[in-house]
Amino acid sequence: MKKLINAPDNVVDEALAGMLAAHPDYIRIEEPNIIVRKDAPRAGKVGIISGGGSGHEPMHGGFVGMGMLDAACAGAVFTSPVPDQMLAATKAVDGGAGVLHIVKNYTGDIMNFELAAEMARADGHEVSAVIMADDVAVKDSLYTAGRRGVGGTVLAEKIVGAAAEAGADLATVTALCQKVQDNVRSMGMALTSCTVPAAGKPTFEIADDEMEIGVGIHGEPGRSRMKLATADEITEMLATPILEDLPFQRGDNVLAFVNGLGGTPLIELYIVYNKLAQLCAARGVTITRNLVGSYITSLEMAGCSITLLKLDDELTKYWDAPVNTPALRWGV
Amino acid sequence: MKKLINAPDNVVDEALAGMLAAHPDYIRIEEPNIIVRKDAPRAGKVGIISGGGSGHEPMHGGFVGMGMLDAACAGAVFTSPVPDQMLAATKAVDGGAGVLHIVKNYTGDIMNFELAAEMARADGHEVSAVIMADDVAVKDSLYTAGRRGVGGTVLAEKIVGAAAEAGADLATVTALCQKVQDNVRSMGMALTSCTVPAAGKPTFEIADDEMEIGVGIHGEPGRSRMKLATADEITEMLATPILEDLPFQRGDNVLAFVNGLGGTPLIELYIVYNKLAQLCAARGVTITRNLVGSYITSLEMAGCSITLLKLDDELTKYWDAPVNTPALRWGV
Amino acid sequence: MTSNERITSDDVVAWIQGFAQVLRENKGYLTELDSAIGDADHGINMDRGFQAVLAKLPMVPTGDVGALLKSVGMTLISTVGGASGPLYGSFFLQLAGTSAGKPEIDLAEFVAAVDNGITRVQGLGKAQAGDKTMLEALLPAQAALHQAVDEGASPADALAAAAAAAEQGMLGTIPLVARKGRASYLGERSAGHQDPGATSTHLMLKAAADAWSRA
Amino acid sequence: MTSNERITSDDVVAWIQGFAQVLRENKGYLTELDSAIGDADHGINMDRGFQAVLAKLPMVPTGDVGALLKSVGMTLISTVGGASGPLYGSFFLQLAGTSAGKPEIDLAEFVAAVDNGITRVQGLGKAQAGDKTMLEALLPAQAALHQAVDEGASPADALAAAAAAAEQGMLGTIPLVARKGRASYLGERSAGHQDPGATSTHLMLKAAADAWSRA
Ligand SMILES: Nc1ncnc2c1ncn2[C@@H]1O[C@H](COP(=O)(O)OP(=O)(O)O)[C@@H](O)[C@H]1O
Ligand SMILES: Nc1ncnc2c1ncn2[C@@H]1O[C@H](COP(=O)(O)OP(=O)(O)O)[C@@H](O)[C@H]1O
Ligand SMILES: [Mg+2]
Ligand SMILES: [Mg+2]
Ligand SMILES: [Mg+2]
Ligand SMILES: [Mg+2]
Repeated sequence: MKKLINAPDNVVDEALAGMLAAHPDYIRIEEPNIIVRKDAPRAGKVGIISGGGSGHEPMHGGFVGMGMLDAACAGAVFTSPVPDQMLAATKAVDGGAGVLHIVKNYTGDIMNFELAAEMARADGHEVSAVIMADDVAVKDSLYTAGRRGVGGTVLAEKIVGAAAEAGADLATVTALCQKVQDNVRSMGMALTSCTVPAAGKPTFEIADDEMEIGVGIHGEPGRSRMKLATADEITEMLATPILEDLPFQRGDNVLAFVNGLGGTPLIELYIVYNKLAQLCAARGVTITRNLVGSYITSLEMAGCSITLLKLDDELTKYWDAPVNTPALRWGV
Repeated sequence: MKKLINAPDNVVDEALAGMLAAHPDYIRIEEPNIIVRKDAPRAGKVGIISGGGSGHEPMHGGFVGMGMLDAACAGAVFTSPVPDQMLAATKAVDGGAGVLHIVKNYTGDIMNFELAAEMARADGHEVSAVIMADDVAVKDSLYTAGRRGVGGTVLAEKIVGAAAEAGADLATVTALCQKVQDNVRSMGMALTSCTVPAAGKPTFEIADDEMEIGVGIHGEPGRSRMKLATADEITEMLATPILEDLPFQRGDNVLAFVNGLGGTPLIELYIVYNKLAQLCAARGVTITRNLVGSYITSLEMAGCSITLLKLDDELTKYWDAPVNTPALRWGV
Repeated sequence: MTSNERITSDDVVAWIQGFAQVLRENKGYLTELDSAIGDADHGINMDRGFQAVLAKLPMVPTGDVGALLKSVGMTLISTVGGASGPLYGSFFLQLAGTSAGKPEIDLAEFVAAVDNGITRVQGLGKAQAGDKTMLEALLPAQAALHQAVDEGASPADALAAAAAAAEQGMLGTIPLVARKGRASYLGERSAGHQDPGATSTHLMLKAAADAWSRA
Repeated sequence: MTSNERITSDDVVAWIQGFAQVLRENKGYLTELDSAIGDADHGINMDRGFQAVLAKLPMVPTGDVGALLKSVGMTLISTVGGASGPLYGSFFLQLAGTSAGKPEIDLAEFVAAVDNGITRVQGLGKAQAGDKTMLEALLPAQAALHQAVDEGASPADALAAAAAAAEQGMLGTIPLVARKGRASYLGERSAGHQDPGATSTHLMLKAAADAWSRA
């Protein structure tokens, strides 16, 4: 295991300490491992919180700030946070207008957020939750855990955060978050595995000439193990299921998000984006907004994910709205 | 070689096409592979151009925009651009106030920029050049090629770009760039090698329990090959030579820049930053500004670099000034 | 132990300490199982949780079975995270259920509490038999426990039977296709692997059998 | 060829084509040498440049040695980049020097042009003998060429002698510690490796010797 770490058990705590040292103007850190917007709670503003296992940086902690999250709960690496964290975060950010929990659809996250919401409501907080489940690599079904929450979560946090900043009430931001979920689809692929520090060895074995299509952000195996292909072929393997799932149709405006999984450099992401733009154009789908970079990662995994969000004026307006966080910043 | 690419020979062209597709509001691309600020030339503004081999993204192309670079010349991977590019870039951005060439200290870059400057002057352009050479891993000497230009270049481009935006003349921005060079020091380390696409195999072999201290951004071997150490030990191995070289002294205010080399995720960079902040504090050196992320990379190399810039009011003012580029954005 | 023997708070402590010990030893094994069809952290999660449980033990009022089990449940919920945290945590909270303040309980009371624990696990996780989860181990164990009670077995023998049944259920997860939890993302590809949670559940019951037979 | 034979534009074309061919074949080898003490691109750079040179050849006026060599130099400067681009490019521009418009030149003229080329390489790169650069191959070759002229050797024999001298110089770079170019960053660690640029320079001279001996 080759990582810039000290001890596997200290990775999350030290990374949070480093985040605080680097961004004291944006955030404060409270026990147990929650990253809170410096000026939270803001009276009358709906609080937006999210969280999940660590190892996906900058998500979620890097998105805490003006126009995005009020707090993020950092679990152990790849393990959902515990209810105490979401409860503490909810209390820390409730400005009297209630709190929205943005939850990625993983059994652990769902159950821990649910327990936290129960406790928070018992303490008199108004809490709503939206489950993000945008990974088309997973066949959806009522009888299974359903799709994983992946790249769409980043877009939801930005858009919902902007609405809350603008003064929307809890019901409105909750509906808006659901609207993002209903209009966003993603899929990822891996060239290499990631290594959970505490595990000490790669989560999965993969040959030098193989890739994993449909991989999850925790290194969960995906749809299929294949021989390595070109960037154009890979982009098509990811984009086609995404485009056909919603489906995205001729005339649609979309936000295209090409994401690196942690070990893939920007130069490769631009090559993927180049092909994605061609594929969308060929289908008459217009990319009116885009994001290219590593925003939801899987430790040091090499690979990428593609996320498409169907835009309308409302979603576009909130995407464009000012955001000022350690990882996303514009309009300020 | 595991990369998201199509053909080694197309990497740079396709990445530039992707950059243009993603950022048409910031840049335009002109032959031969130069990234030009959308609204260049700006009458009366000193033009700031840089360039170098590709494979260091977002540097330099991602820094083209308001408050930073007017143009960037993208060479083949790890190979300095050719004079035709710097000549074309100089012509494209000269608003009548002259053009500054920010050159990283590599024999090839120096000679190609020099030839370009000769040609540009012959065409009547006023051109000055500053050589960035901030890598303390290289022992400096009159009889050698001298130190490599690394992380300090990113800071110089931001600061000088802000001064030019504010209307400073060529002599002033040139002196300012030299001032940054005189006050900045860097050093990097690698956990893994990078692979030049056209070469097809790793630039250097390194065992699973080894690291390279003092590595160059082209995978040039560094000061020493050592057994893998902890993040804290590594941070100290990089920070100490940097702090003692300038030297940075008790009472100094510094900008601390922890940079990822392409294959290292943000969570690890924050762990390094955490230790760096402690080391600076212990020496009475105050970090008043910081930057944490992957801004000057070496393809997919895993590792990091640390850069410290001694700040005064002038440098701080220009660092804080608005910047609006694909890779660095604030104050707008 | 004989059929009319009771389960004392010391028995419960011995069980918890034994289980924590077994989890330490099987941390890598459980994580490896999880890396095949999950995200390689089950052993890490369970070990983290039970180390925290051990740390809390000294602070728990002695001679109170309910307080003991409640502390275990609360600690797991607060320290494990993931899917197993709420599931194991709530399971132990239910075990604590009716035994608050009691220095000891009999097997029937224990089994009734286990019933509540399993009901809670199903309520939280919405999983059913055949979904390839810890329930594959819990449900057969539940049946074995009821049979043991009917037959008037001792707590030690009852738990030995439950552990044996859980082990069969655990092995039975191998051919199953997961429909709940992370493993469900694999669809067909989840078949051929043993479920980590069912495995830790078997270890939990075996730890009780071992601890109580020594008593 | 004999001492009074001349170097025609066809000879130069044969040389350039031969060198391009050799670079193709040695692309990997030169890049490997560069990966040991540089940045693993020398073979790639030189090959890219000379493929561009070949592409331009048809557009060059025939029967004009100067135009030919100037086109080579310009093309290298415009396509190679790195350290070798300006160095090889300027070297060929200097070779073109006095032969503009000439259908052929004699060995003395050629050697005088080589002198100018080497002077330019030194001017641009500020390197000296012993710095472990292409000059380690160029300087001995230069001496050999002058001796050949004095002895009235034919161009083919002169270049064969120059190539042999360059090869010795190339091998002589192995123990040297680099003081210029990327390799200089290695300090002591650059010793024990053969300099890529000196190697390509030897190949360049050998290509001329081979081409002209066939004439
Ligand atoms: N819905 C569920 N109902 C019951 N048990 C479940 C459910 N989902 C997962 N599990 C159990 O949890 C185990 C995984 O636990 P763990 O790896 O610690 O959590 P996570 O999957 O969040 O990483 C699985 O092996 C399975 O036995
Ligand atoms: N200052 C210099 N003077 C002469 N030759 C040099 C100088 N610097 C480098 N070289 C030659 O250039 C070669 C490297 O060329 P190349 O790898 O193509 O360029 P780069 O080093 O920019 O990647 C070295 O092996 C050396 O022979
Ligand atoms: Mg987990
Ligand atoms: Mg190079
Ligand atoms: Mg797991
Ligand atoms: Mg080189």
